Amino acid sequence: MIFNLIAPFNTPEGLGIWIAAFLTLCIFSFLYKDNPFYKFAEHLFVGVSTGYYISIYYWNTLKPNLIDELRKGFSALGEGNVQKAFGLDENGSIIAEPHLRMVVPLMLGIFIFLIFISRKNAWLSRISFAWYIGVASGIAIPASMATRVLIQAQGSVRDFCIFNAGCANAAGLDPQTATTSLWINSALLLIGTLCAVAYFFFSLPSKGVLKAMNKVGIYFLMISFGASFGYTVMARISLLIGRFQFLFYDWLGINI
Amino acid sequence: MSNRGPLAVAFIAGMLMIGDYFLDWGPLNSYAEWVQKYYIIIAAFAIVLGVASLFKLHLGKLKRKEDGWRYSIVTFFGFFAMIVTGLFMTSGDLTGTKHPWNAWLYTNVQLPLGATMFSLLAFFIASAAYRAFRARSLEATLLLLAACLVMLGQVPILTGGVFESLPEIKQWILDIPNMASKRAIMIGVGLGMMSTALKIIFGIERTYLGGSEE
Amino acid sequence: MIFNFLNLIFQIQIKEGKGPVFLVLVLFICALVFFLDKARKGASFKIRKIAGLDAVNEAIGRATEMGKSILYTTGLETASHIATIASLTILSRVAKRAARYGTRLQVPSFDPIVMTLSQEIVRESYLEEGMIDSFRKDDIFYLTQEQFAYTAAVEGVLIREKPATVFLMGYFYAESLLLAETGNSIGAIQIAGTDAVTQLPFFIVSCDYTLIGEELYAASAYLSEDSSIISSLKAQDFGKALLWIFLFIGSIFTFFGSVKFLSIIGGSS
Amino acid sequence: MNIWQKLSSIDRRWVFLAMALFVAFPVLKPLGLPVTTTKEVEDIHSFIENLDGTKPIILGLDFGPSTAPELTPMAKALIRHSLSKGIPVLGVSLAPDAPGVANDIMKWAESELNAVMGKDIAYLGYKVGTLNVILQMGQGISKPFPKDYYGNNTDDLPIMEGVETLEDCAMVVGLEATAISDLWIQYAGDQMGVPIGIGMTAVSAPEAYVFYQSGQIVGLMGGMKGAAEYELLVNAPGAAVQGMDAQSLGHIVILVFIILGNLGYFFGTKGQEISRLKSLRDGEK
Repeated sequence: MIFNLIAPFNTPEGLGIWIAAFLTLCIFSFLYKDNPFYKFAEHLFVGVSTGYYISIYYWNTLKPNLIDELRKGFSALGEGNVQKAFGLDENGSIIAEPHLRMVVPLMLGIFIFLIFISRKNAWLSRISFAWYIGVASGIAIPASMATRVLIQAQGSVRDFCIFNAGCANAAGLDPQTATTSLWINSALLLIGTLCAVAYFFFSLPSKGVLKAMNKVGIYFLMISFGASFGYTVMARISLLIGRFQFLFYDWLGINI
Repeated sequence: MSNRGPLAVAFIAGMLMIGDYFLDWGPLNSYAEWVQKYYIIIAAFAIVLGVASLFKLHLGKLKRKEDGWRYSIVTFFGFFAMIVTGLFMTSGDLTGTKHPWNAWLYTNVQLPLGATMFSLLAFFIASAAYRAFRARSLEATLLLLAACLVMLGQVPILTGGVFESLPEIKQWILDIPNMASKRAIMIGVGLGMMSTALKIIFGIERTYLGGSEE
Repeated sequence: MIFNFLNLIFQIQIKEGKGPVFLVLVLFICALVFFLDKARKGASFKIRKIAGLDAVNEAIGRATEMGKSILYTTGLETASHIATIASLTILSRVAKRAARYGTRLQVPSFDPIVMTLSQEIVRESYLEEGMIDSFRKDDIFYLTQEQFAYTAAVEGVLIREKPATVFLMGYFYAESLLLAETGNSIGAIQIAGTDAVTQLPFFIVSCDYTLIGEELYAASAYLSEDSSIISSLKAQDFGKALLWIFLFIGSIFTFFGSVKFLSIIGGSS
Repeated sequence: MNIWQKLSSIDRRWVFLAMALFVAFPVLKPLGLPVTTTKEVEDIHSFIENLDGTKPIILGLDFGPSTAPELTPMAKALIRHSLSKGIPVLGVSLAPDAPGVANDIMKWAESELNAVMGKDIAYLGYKVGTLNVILQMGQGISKPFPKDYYGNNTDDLPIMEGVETLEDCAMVVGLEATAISDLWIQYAGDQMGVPIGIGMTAVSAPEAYVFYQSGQIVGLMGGMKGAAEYELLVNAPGAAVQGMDAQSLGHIVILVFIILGNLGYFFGTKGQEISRLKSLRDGEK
């Protein structure tokens, strides 16, 4: 282990490392207890990140998608090319950049400020929110059906194909891998899934078979939570290692 | 009944997206794609509401000289440093987050703060494991055992003999019981999400719109 | 004109491979409408106990007794995430209780739209309880949209204000454990609910009650005390029952090598 | 309070301290604990090993600083491997917080591996629209990325010679912190037929495992362990291999505390612990 120079103070990079190291230690100090250093870092973080997101929103969303589009739209309008100004072809289909169509999101954007000015206009801001949430819900309905419900169910059923050569080929599975232990595992997987689904029945009285399944379902859930917890430990320690590597190598300049 | 307008809007917006998902019809698809792409502009505008709230909070603290009002100055300092370098300064072609000063602030202030907060999880996951993983009941014991076996399977701490099969045991727990309950949770979440979203579109669930008074 | 219209109708086709999803969705909507209709006609539905839900009122009561505040976070997603909407519905119920008891309710927000919606919802709840004068709009405040800056600030609030009760409802990412452990260290009663599968274990170990996945949505329906909303739980159960049968029978079919069944469900490669 | 009760209620700050010491120590002084390689990682390695020609590899650098400790070593080991085979690497980012980290990796490759920017390696920067970007890249890589991160015309870069679309690339290796991997697999892989390799954070890796099993991806690297394995496969142990020592000790600390807690629970406080809420409920009645 060789101790090199601590990061130099007088270059922008070096100064940056010093500041980063100081802030790193400020946050770590929270582990002992709340203190002025943590408070300082916390408040700085809130301010800096809010500012950062504003500039991201401006450069990545507002400027290219709204301001530039509107500018192009108006210049096309100035040339008298109305269709081009709205980015439509003669049938009204969308062909190109939206240009002046961006007036619609602009309006919706402006609506949400109205709640600010007067409660009388609050219903206009609600139109924006309703649009925003309506679009999100519309996307979510088929998507959650397809990716969460059906794919999971399909995957579960498909697992059993492996025990039949014809079906396995159709499903793109290798029937050679079907062994007794896989048989047991697949059965266990199915039972586990069925029992855990049974845990989420809300309107049926928990009696008899359902109650027993409920119980097994909870066991499966608990094993799964324990497993994910244990599995995540590694990722979290990785992050800590990352910080230590920064402090030791980049800041203190320790070479190993 | 001023919520009728917004509810109609939510319905139309939702149906548009559902239609786009299922139907193969050029005009509908292209409009839906456009809507999807640009409705984030509403979010970009909304950040102004957020900033206004943040200013109000901290200006209030400054004005009333509340406990810790000095920290509000720190927040403003960070905010304006990022805004000035990110929005108003240009260096050649480089603007925004590519501006060297803004990038410097990002790399040396925001990034280490975020990474260190994230790394606190290593400590908290340890303290949570210590406190919660006690064999109090059958459920708790299963939780505890699964966690320990998976941890042992992750890193080569115990080797030789029986312990050689720990990685396999870990993989089995992840592949079979873990997969089973994940599937069940996903199916449940999917149904819950879908029915909530349907209630929103059909206007049955309207709490999110708040009051309807003028 | 009519001809044009018909022509248009026949041009529109269901996208390839979306057929099954469409059918199931239609089936689900039918179930939803059926149970909704029953609810409108006055049928009431029995819902099983959800542990975390019974605790909500007690937890609010505890904060009141101790003279401390309640902290409610709607998660780290925007309003476009359905879990956030479910959380907002629960917030509206919590706010009503808090208003009735005169307990302070703080809502640090991650997303400005969610903040605005929260303000409106809480305001409405106070209004309904006739407590509009004690509504403090500034207690529902925006922090930042950066994940860990938000977490740092909420931890600050937790450790300084020491709320007696903490609600963590909505979608969460890795910060779940940071929030829940800090809340635990100040001795707050914590009720969490999320549909983020990866974060559930952390809430389970650090919170007093956790609404698991679908329970979050069920809770938002249940707490609405509106029978037409609760009826949707019945439709969800119907969906699960169908799936249950599908899983069971489907597995038998594929086990015996029904390639046809496999292709119907779109599982063949 | 007897010793058992003390064991079951150690102040969490002692846990923190133990964690800090035992994770910091191996970072300063590596212990050299063994790391075994797995088939998922070996598969990516041998796929690249068996590539011929000079078609570039697309490296999806879709991760920000928070997951960099896990994914950066993967990127470095992969770049080291493919450059040693004479295969150029073309970096792209579909996650907004990625460019900073990605730029650091490119600079590292320039100085450590003497790679020529624009010829051996190139970085096209970040573009919004994830799926759209992938689909557009299928029509032409320079369509979504007309200029590279450093402002050069993408089509003028020597690395782009004979490379028009995604399909002209040898493979895509996506290093992912989020679900972007699914898009690479479904669209670049399944639809366009480009071989896909995936490196993911330890948390998300199990979700991608099904794609490996189904053969939709060539191989899979999960977390720091996966990165360490790849470092060993290319004979360049680095940050990840070192990190694995700290991982082992960190896991031991947690396991030891769990054991202590349970010892304390069984011999000390057993039966006395009641949930706070329940005791409150009893108190009310």
